[in-house]
Amino acid sequence: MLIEFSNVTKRYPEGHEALRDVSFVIDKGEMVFLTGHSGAGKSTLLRLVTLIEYATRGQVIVNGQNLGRLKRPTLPYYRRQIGMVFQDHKLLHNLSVFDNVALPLIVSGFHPRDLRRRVHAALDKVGLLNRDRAKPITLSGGEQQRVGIARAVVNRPSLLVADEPTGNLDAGLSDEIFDLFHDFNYHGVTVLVATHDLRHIKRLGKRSLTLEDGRMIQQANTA
Amino acid sequence: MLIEFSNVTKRYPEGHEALRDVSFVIDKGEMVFLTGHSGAGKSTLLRLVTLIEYATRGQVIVNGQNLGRLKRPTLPYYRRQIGMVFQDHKLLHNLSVFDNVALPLIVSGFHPRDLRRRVHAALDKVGLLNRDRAKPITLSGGEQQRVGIARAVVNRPSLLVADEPTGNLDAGLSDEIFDLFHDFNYHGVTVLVATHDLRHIKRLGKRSLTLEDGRMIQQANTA
Amino acid sequence: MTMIVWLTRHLQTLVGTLGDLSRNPFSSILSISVIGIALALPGGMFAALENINKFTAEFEHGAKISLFLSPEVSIIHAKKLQQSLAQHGDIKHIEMITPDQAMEEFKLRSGLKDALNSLADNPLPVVLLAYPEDSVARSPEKLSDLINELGKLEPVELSQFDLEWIKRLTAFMELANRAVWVIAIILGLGVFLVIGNTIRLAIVNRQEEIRIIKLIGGTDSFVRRPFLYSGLLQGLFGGLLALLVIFLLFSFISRPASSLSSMYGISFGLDPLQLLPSLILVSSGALLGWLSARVTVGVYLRQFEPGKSQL
Amino acid sequence: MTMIVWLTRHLQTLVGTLGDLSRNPFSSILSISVIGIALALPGGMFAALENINKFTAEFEHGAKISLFLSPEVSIIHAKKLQQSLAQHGDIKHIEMITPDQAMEEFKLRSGLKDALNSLADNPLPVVLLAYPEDSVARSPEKLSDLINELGKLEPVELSQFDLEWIKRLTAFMELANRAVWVIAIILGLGVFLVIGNTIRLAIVNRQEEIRIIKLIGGTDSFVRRPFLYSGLLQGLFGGLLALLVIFLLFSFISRPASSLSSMYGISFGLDPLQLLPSLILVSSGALLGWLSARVTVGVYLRQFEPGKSQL
Ligand SMILES: Nc1ncnc2c1ncn2[C@@H]1O[C@H](COP(=O)(O)OP(=O)(O)OP(=O)(O)O)[C@@H](O)[C@H]1O
Ligand SMILES: Nc1ncnc2c1ncn2[C@@H]1O[C@H](COP(=O)(O)OP(=O)(O)OP(=O)(O)O)[C@@H](O)[C@H]1O
Ligand SMILES: [Mg+2]
Ligand SMILES: [Mg+2]
Repeated sequence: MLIEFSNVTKRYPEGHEALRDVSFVIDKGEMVFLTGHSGAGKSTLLRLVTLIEYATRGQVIVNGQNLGRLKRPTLPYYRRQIGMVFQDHKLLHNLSVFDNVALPLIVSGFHPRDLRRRVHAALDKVGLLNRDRAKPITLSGGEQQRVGIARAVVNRPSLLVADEPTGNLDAGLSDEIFDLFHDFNYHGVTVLVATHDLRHIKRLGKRSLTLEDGRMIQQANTA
Repeated sequence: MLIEFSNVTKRYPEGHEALRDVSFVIDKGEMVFLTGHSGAGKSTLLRLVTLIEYATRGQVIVNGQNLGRLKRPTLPYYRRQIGMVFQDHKLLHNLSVFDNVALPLIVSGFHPRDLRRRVHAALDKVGLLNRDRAKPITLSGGEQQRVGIARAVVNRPSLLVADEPTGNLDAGLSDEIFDLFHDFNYHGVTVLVATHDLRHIKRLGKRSLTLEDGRMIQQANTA
Repeated sequence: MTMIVWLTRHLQTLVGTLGDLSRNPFSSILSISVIGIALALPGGMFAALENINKFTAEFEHGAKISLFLSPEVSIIHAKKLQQSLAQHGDIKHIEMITPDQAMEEFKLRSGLKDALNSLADNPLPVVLLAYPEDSVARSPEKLSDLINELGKLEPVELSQFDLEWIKRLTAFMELANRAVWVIAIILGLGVFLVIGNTIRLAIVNRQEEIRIIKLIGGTDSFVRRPFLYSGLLQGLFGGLLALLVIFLLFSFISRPASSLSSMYGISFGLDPLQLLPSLILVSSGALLGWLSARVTVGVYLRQFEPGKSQL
Repeated sequence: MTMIVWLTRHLQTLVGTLGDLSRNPFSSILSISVIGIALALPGGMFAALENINKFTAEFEHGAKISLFLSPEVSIIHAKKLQQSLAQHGDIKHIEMITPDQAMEEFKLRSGLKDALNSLADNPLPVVLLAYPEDSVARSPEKLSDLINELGKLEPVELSQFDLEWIKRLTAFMELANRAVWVIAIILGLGVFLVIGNTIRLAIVNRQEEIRIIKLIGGTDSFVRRPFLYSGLLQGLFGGLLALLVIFLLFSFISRPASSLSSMYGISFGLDPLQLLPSLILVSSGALLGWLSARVTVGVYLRQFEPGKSQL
């Protein structure tokens, strides 16, 4: 999917300008990192792509669709194309790990027959196949984060958006997760990841966008 | 405060042994790092120190007090001596940043007169003095984590326990936070920090405990 | 989406909701009790009103017009009049009281036995008691028409009816009716509020869950479904509980009620709700549950629109 | 902790809870309405019972014993008896009906004017009407003792009282009393459940908050305090609302009720609740609120003990 920001400003109701006049393009099938200090506006930028928030000024265009003009009832169908990994995991605590990962499939009316296989494949990729019956609350912080990653990739989205996916993981695991994203990207998925970990950016040699106080200060390939 | 684990095993109700036969001593005024892979048992160990969980076998002794024998009504007073930083921040979302940080003081009946000064001092240390009236939900992930840190240090605890305090922070900020902990330690506070970030362990030259699948495999000074 | 998938989904939600309710027995019992009690009261009131109607019908059944004939009318003449009036469309049944019978009863009732024994002559006339048809007895106008008509008959000296009693009954019924309606409306509102409140708190409680489901592409109807089932089931169980409460209440009250009515010389057993009203009660519980869940979820779903959900 | 700090804390919690309630007007109004309605019903029932008691007291006020004197007793003699009986401790008031007055009334009542006119002699005796003291009228035993005592007086031929009516009234009161108590108990339980349920859901909703406060060293009483205030305030406002509902209900019903009672020849205005019962209603609302908050918080606080709080 192609993502295009033109002069986007986001001001929160409390009066804080989290993004100021941001413009960039991400091509279909590209993998891009988003960096910047704490409070720079990384999460806010991702929220505009996933339509958790609307831009205050400027246009956000995803796959030719101007998100500001997206009709309300089509919003769920738009979101089903996107896999999202959140900074705070956002798991359902009353469901098992299996059900959490299955949720995007259930929600989109996936046939129950193939569901089991798909969920197990996703859990296997993050190394949690043996914990599928556990409740999220009984997992460690890093394990929960991996469940969130499995959920994001289970329905093979065409865009993957991740917000600090490895903040709570040790170096080895975090390499594996980034390699997983890289692999998805290799198979045609557009990937957009916010991270502090400059090490991965160097390692994978992808383009990175850098924010500072809501302004886009760099769009170069820092590899 | 002196922390002493003797042959401690922690088994969760679901049957998982998160800690196996762990023994170590942390001296009063020491600063110690706790490392290990995701799911190794770091958070579990900290939960035993803060009495969020009881040990299944073995003894946990803090300041000469056997935690397994602590009387229920004295638990709040025990916890007031400890500053805790959590992996998932644990802020109250209906209170402002100021009130969140003031909470430990309010809870322990601190005189309102000096409260303001203390809270502002703590917020200043984490660089969020100007956001004191904001609601936590309007802060970025890293900002929330810093509020959690300010809350942990506001009532000048004699033991500081932190679980991945810098998972969502960039390198610069995370250095500042660790320097802050170091400073507390310098003034006599015992500090116990779980982290993946081996860089800080090297940088500060403190002792580190390493867990692997619930076992303590190393207690050396890795600096 | 095929029919099978659709059906499977609904069944899963239903079973899942039942499971949720049974996994939290304490809270489910609490909510259902509250709804049950709130439903039991208008239901019980309605049953009480039905019984009062039945009770007054018994009275109407005993309504009679006394026709005092002129003293000169003989018993034979009176018998003929009785037979002809028995054909009258508005009269169900007619009885005769001879002067001797009347005097005996009068002596008994007045307690003036000795005084009246000293009377040489029986001064009392023949009396005919005409029992009007139920339809007539129920309408004060028709009744007074009939009384007038009978009073104009030649041998009748006086046609009399205890209209006062009918008036009292009517006034009492009006009072009871008003009270029942006022209370029923208040309580109906109460049920709506209770269920709405329960669902509202369930939503507040599951805000995070709703938010997440919407983030991963769940439609509004997907989010709504479990709440609607939960409202429906709570209302349904509340309705059943209400039925039980009403039956218990009636069995508790029926002894004193029947001893009261036997004093009016009426054999009268309390009826609890019939089948149809019972069904209506239970299904209106379910409907109210569904409806208030629908309204509440509708109000709350708006909070999860883009730009409003603070994440 | 000094007194000042302690007081400040409580005041802050009180103000904070009020603030919470007013910040969520929709949900507060919902909860308070439910509690108000649930409280209004037993309160209203109680007021109704009070009014029924007043109503029957009016009847007791009119209770009278008829003393039929022997035919040979003269009016002068009867007057003496009247004066001596007026001193009797159980008799409030005594009246005399002469044979002529009795005949006139009898003619009017019976509709046998012509027939009775033909009587040469007035066969009716002098009648004394004795109104018993209220305390006597209220007790069937004392009443029948008095009737027997009066019946044994020499000039009295017959002492009669409409005991049947008293029996009916007693039976009716028994019925009403039972119904009111049953309903009041059910609804009292309802209030308890409603408030408990509201608090329970508030706690579930604030689980995370409670957990955090306990983690940073908050005592149980610190955690409990806002919930207790919230229960208390909700119960209090619910009680006030109940009072309002009762007043409205009574003003709605008072017209038909007074027209009904005027038919019994009694001037009878409906009284809503008096000051004391009103205060009791409101304060029992507050108490119930506090109590059910206490119980519910107690049950839930146990979840946050070490080893149970999964963090
Ligand atoms: N819902 C909100 N309402 C008001 N202000 C907000 C809201 N969310 C974020 N902000 C503010 O907008 C700015 C950018 O926040 P954002 O979450 O995008 O930062 P970030 O780059 O993701 O930081 P971090 O690395 O710490 O997660 C911050 O100053 C934050 O306080
Ligand atoms: N409440 C619980 N019930 C059951 N099992 C649990 C519970 N909490 C943790 N565990 C399990 O115990 C093990 C240790 O968990 P712990 O949270 O201590 O790991 P950790 O070292 O903190 O990992 P991370 O770095 O990912 O946070 C994990 O396998 C986890 O799944
Ligand atoms: Mg962020
Ligand atoms: Mg952990």
